Amino acid sequence: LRVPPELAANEVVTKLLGDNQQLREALRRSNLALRQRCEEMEGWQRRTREEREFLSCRFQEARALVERLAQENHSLQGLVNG
Amino acid sequence: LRVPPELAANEVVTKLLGDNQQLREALRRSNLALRQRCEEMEGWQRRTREEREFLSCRFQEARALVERLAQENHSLQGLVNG
Amino acid sequence: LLTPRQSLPQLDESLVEESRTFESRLQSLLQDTIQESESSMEMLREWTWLNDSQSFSSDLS
Amino acid sequence: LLTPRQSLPQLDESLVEESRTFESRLQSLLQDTIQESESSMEMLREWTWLNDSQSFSSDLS
Repeated sequence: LRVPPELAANEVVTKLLGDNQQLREALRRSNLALRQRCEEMEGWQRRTREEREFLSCRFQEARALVERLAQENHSLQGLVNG
Repeated sequence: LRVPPELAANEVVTKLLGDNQQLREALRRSNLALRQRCEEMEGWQRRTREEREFLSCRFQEARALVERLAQENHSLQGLVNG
Repeated sequence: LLTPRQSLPQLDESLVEESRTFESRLQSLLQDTIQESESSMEMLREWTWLNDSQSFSSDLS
Repeated sequence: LLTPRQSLPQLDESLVEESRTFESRLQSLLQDTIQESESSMEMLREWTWLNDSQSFSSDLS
């Protein structure tokens, strides 16, 4: 589709061409922004999964240790108090 | 700016108007999507701040408890072994 | 800006398509991330053992 | 679709403006969230006390 020469200077046509160009640029920029956020989010999702796994292991260890120490203390107290 | 009647059926003008409409809709939808993600993200940010504060307190308590139990354990062992 | 003498730019259908794709990709990514983080936090919210053992230890002090 | 008999739709400048606003708002929100979460994780990475006390307790067993 070509703009015929007699329409080239037409105010309506010029306005529409300009508007469409601006809209197109805005949409292109918006797409780029969305893509970048997707990528950041994916990287972060990967990292937090690893962190959570680490954290969850340490928490279980802490719990087990607390329970073991409490149990040992209980036994020792029994020995001390006869 | 009005489309003069003699251009109303013009192929170029019709095409430009159609494109304009589509681009506008796409950008509007994209803006809406961006706004919704912003809102979700804000809500989530608030929640994770609270979670982290809770987690950080429990974490410090766990550490203090482990250290206290280990210390008590050490003292009791001293008593038991003379 | 294109001068009207040139060909009309194609309405890049792919531009509109692309925007839909990224919109829904970001939406589901964010949903997944939020859900994962909340269900893992759920698990870390179980701290009753901390209080149990805390009162236990205080026997001594 | 607008029929060409109608007025030309105004190029809603605010539509283009709005897209810029939301783009940068989302960008900084995500950056902040990532940074906050990573610096708090940093703190929770300190678990040496766990090993210290673990070896301490094993005296008994």
